[in-house]
Amino acid sequence: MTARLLLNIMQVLVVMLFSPLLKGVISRLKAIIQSKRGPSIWQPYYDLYKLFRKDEVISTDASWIFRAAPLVSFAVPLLVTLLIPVLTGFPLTWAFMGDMLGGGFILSLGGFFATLAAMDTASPYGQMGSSRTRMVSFLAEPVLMCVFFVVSLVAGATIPYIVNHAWYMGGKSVIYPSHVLVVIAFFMVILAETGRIPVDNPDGHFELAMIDESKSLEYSGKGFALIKWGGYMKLFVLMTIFMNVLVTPWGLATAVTAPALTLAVLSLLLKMLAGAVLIVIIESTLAKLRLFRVAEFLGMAFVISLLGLITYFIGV
Amino acid sequence: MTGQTWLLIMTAVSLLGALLMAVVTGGRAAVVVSMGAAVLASLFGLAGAVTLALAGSGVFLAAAVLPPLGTLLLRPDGLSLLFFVLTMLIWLFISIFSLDYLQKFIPRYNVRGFGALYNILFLALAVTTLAGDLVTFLIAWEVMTALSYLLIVFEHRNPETTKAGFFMLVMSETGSVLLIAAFIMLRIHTGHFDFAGIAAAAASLPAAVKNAVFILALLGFGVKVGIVPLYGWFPPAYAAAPANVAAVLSGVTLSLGVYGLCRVILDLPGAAPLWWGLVLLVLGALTAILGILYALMEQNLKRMLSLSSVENTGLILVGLGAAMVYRTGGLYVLAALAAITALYHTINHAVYKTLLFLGAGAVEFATGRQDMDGLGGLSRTMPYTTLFFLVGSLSIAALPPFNGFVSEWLTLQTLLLSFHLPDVLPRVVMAAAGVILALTAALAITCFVKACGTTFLGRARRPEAARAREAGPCMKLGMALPAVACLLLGVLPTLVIPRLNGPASILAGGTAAQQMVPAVFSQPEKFKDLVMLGGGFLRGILPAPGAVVVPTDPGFSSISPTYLLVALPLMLLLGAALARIFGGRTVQEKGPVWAGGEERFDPAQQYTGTAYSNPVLVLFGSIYRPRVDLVRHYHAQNNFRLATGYQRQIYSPAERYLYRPAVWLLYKGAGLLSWIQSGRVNQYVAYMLLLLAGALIYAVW
Amino acid sequence: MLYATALKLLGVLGALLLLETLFMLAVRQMRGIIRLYAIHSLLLAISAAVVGYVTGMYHLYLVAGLTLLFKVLAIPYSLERVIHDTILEKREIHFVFGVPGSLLIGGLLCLLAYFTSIRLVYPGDTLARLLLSVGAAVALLGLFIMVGRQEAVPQISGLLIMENGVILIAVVTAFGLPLIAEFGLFLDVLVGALLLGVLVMRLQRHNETTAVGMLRRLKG
Amino acid sequence: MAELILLMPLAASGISICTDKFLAGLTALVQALTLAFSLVLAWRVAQYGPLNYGWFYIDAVGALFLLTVAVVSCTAAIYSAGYVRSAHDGAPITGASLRRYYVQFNLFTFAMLLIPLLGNLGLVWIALELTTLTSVFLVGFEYTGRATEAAWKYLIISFVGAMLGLWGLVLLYYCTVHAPAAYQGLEWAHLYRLAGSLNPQTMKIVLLLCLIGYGTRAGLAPMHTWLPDAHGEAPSPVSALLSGAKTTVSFYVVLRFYFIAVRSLGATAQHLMLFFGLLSVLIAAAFILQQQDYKRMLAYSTVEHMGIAGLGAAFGTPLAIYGMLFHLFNHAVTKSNLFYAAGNVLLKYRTREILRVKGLLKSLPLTGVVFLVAVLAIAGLPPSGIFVSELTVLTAGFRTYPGAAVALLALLAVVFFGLVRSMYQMVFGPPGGDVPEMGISNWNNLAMALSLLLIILPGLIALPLLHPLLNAAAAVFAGR
Repeated sequence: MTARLLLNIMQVLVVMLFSPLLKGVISRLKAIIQSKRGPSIWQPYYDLYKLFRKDEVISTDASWIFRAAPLVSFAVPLLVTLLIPVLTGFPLTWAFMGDMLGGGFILSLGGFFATLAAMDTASPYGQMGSSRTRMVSFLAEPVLMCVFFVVSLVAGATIPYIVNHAWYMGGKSVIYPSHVLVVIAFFMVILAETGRIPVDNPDGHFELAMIDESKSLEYSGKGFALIKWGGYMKLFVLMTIFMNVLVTPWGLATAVTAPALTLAVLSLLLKMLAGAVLIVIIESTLAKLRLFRVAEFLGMAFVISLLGLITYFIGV
Repeated sequence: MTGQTWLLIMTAVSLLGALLMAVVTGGRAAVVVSMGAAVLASLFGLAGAVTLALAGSGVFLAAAVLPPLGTLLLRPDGLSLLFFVLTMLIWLFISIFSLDYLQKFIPRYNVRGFGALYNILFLALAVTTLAGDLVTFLIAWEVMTALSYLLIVFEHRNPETTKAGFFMLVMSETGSVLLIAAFIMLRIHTGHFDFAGIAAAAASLPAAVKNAVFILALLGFGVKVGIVPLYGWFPPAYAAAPANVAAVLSGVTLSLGVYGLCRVILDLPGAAPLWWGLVLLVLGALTAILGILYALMEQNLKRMLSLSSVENTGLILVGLGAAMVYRTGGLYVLAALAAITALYHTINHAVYKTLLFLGAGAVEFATGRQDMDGLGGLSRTMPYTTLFFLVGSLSIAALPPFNGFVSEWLTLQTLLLSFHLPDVLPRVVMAAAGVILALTAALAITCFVKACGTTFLGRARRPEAARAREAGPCMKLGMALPAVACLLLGVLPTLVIPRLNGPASILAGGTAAQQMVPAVFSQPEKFKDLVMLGGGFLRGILPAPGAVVVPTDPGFSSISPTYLLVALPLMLLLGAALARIFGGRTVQEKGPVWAGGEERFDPAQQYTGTAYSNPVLVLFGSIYRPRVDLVRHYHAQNNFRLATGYQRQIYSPAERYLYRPAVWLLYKGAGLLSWIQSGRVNQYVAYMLLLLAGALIYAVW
Repeated sequence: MLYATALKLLGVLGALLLLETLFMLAVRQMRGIIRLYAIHSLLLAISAAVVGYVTGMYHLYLVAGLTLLFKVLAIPYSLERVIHDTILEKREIHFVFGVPGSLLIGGLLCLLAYFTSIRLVYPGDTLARLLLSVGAAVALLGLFIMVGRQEAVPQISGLLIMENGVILIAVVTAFGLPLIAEFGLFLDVLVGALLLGVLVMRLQRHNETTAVGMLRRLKG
Repeated sequence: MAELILLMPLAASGISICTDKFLAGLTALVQALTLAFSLVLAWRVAQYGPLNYGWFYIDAVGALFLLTVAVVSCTAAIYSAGYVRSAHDGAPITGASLRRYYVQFNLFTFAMLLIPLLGNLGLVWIALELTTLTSVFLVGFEYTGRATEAAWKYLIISFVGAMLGLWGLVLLYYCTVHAPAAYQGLEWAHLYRLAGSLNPQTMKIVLLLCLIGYGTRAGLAPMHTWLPDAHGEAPSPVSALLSGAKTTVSFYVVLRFYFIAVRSLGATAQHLMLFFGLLSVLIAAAFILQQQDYKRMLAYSTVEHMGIAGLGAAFGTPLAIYGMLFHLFNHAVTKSNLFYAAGNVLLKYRTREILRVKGLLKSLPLTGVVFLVAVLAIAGLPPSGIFVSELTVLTAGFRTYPGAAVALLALLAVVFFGLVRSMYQMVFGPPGGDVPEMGISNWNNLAMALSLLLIILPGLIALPLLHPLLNAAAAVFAGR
């Protein structure tokens, strides 16, 4: 039991530590593809450190919600980390606290506070960003539900560990047509939820065109650092679920031994690298969509996931 | 003391509270006496319910003879008592709140009348839940409708209010007419009005009668709970009613509508054909999505909240529909799971919607406004109200660790478990319902972010909002209690679900609490899957069988809000600690927000609620189909055009395609007959001649 | 012999009654209508007396006497007294159906009365066979007068004619009502006619017209 | 006892000719005593069975209707005491007018009390005529063109009805003459006993004539045409009497004939009644919906309730008959109360237009509350006797004639819509500045309060005398 508890903590630490790295790698890769040199892959760590040491300026209109939101944004991905297989193929202590559906609700909690806090400063840009973020979120939700349906049908569970286990052991279902479709849809949702191109440009700095970033426009110092870190972790966690649960359920530790765990960390990093490459390719080849075209993008995702569901029902 | 005694005292206190209104002078005294009586009565009622529940279900309370309809019975079973307790609880919250809230009416309206009606309404509600036969239920139901009508139109000097009340009354009565038809059909074909007799004879009901009863009862109760084409009275009536009455409507009478549905279409007729459940599922999903979509378009707090009640009705209906489908399929455990889910959600909705309406009432009390676009910035002047409203919003948005999360998660799990069903059709329907509910949940978050954000955050848009003062102590207490209840219901589902097991078994024909709340702590070997997941963690510290909720199969899914409540603060602390460790001590400064280059930030620069929900309008425009009118303003004297503008109006499809044509048809039809009374005496005599001639011919034919 | 003659007489009286009723459909003068009613009642009284003679029901003589007293004398007299001369001098110009139309409909009503009444007659009931349909026809025609006439006085007379028809039915089928009922009936008609007369005066005073068919303030 | 009940209003009427002092109080007292005696009589009937002596024949049905009439007469007399004090735009009625009012008032109640006491249908016919003759100038009491027009229509149409009723009566007698049974006469109890042996073809026409003829007085459509006019134009206490008592006793007479016919004709009779009942409710619903005048609206509601009673009679089961009789009682009490409230409104606002009356709750609090409660009650909301009796009738109807019962239910919803729509516009809102200052006499309020009790109580508890009587009466008509 103690070992598992420690492993759980270790998973949390892995997510905390490596999530800025994922962001750094993506930025660097993107720069390379665009024939630039780009910042160091450690740049996000420097940013965070710098921000943590800065003083904060807060809008006179802001209330405690504004100050609480960064903490929530930071805590929520970590909470989800407790539920998913990051390193181990066997369940860890806190895994019973929520399944994928519950995890979805928990992530929503972060979104709720982030969007609410954006309205707290009275700045219209924050409020605008909040409204747009909500739009992306509610469009993504039915897709997620479809995904959960297919996963629960194919794997017979919605608990990430058990899903992972089912596919790892069975091996068969990864190549189910419905599964493939659902994987694509889920990936599109990840892009939308984490504010990547083609839904949103994470590197853009034009207020009127921003969706996700404009929520945190009014933040500075520690709060901003926590929000940024939370954002990195959210991407990392979602990618972990994507990789470890849905696409590549292999390479996780099956025993509590140091080599197995090291191997698991390495394989995770490898998977993340693959994910980063995928994201970078998409971000470099596609353009950002107009705001209301996002609905079409997510609509496409929905149709794909629905197709997955239908293919399952008709038994292909 | 026995339960009967407690309930007698409750009745006496409540009646006294009503009767004293005839004697007391002065508004303040009237408020204190009547609401004090209501508080006491609900406490006595709670005591009575607890005593009765401990004594076991099927208690006989009282009977009266009302010829020729037969005996009127008060004989609650587990389901009745559950709703009785819920009523008492909500009543307690609202009455405490009203002690302060009603003060606002004192100089202008007759609060003594309010006090009297309020206390009698309480009795009607109590009798509705405790009734043991259809006539008692119907009488109490109708009295409840009439009294809630009178309370809705309490501010009767406003024509809008009385019009809204009329709308409500007519729709409710139309529903009651359908109910009467359903009840009479049950009576005729079973020979009984009492629940026990009907349930016993239900097996012999012809299928056609059962179907008719189902449809009639669904539509009849549908008016009260607001299923999709019948919710039309919700927005105007809730907006017109005083906030505490709106809370009663949403927290209590809507719940009693759910009770009626449970009773008449799940309990009494027994086995149901598959399509009943499917109808409920489809209707529920539609109700949920349309309800929240229309809620998003509202800028008036109370109208928005009422439409969000429609959404929640949809969720409850989906739960009930799932229970029905599972029951028909013989999956009694799953049916019980679905029934527990629906009941749980009913309770949750009652609690958080009460909280939200009371919050809206506090805002109205402080600012006199209900429109979000005129409010803002209340978080600084009304911090407690803001906190409570936020709790309510988190609950209704189904976010952990509050109560909405548990029941909504359970609802979706119930739908996910549809793979146990052998048929494809119900599985497809349930999957579709699940997808729609997911969208609904996300839209609900949007809706309440908007409501909280525009009302309480940012900067005050109108002077009234800037001048607001925090609510009084009773109002605060009245909101704090349901807020605490939201949290408790959210983090201790393992204590709630076993209580719902009995009532749910009445609806589902099976039980599920055993599976849903496994006793991991006491029998870990029996729940290996769960223990493998870590379910036995922190054994013995938490006061629950296992503090884990499992929709029947621990290998499929589980949640534990109780543990989440432990883990969430840990993570928050972790974040705070990291910030402190890495950053050391830093300073927080206050600064004005950037005004876009202007010298001073004008509150009108902020986003309004309308703007906030505009993406929804754009995306779902084909559903809203807003009508855009060109409005030209002219100078009164010389026809000089002052301004041209666009006015966008959204009519609900129910209003456009159902109510208006219905009323038009009614008047058209009546107009067609108006020649009958033309005023000509010759014509009148001619009727008699023609009738006579006809009679003669008919008689000798 | 005498019985057969009496029956023949009754047949003639019935025919006369019908004829006069039809005639009243076309009369325009108010005073003329009232006088025609008196004659109508006289014929009824004679019929009642003859029926009394034929059947040996002697209280029908009383009916005849009461008819004579009330309907031939009292009602026409008091109506003429109660209703002002200005009203009685009037002529009714506009009928609802016009004279030919009224007569046509009247004829149809007579046919209807005949075909329906004849089925009600018990076999062997010669009297009823002879006069039941006449009574019904008179009642129907009386009602039709009320439908077709817009002035107050013709409407009253239509009502009274109708009542005569019903009395005739009573006489031939039931040989009159119990005495007390009979008495009450006659008083009722008398008082009713008087009240109607008073109302006509009031109509003239408050509404400046006695064309009751045109009064249309109360509708809907 | 029966003589005493009849003598007192007659005597009061006689006194009214001579003096105009204390008339209001005297009449109220006399009517209260009449009510008391009626209660005693009804109790005796309920206890020991029908009374039969002289011209009187009082069974449970008669006692029930006697009680109904006496109750309404009593409250109307109390209300009149207030009404005559401020009838004409605040000025009291005095002198000859007052005498005339009370002479007719007492005579009218006498005639109505007479009907349920008599056993001979011929005499009943005369008594029914008497009610019309004594009330016609009460209808035209206001001395206006409209009132006279209403009185004219009332009298003419009632007379036509009376003639048709007489025709039916005569043919009924003709029937008995030729029936095998050795009875000739119009005693109801005998006729009812031997109804089975009467010639069905003749009985069919008798029934139709009686339905049309007596139905005219009872306000069944399409012979109801006089009713809105008379109820609308009469002084309010008289409207209450007309609507609460006169239509009720007239319906009682219809019932006497109808149940003879049912024994002879069976389902045919029920179908005919069904036709008139449903037509009444339908037409009333249509006119209630588009009514501009609140007194006329109440009058149409009377037509509707007579239709409901007709449907109850048509449904024909013992339960339906019970419900129908109960409904007639409830309707009488409720409708008379509504006319009292409407009378107060008329006294205060001096208009009968619904749209010009606003804010009753503010300007006349008690009247406003009573009007609100009574309209909701008459529209069928509990706790009220109307609710119970309507539910009873419907329950019976769903068994025997489901189609008609469903139609009735739908029309009830329409009526509810119409009534409440007018009610809320009158009761709520700001009263407006031009309402004259005008107090309402305590007599008026007393009458309203008394009958309000009778509206609500039967919906909550089983009333002691009423329900045994209803049971016995239903047993009489159900033929057991």
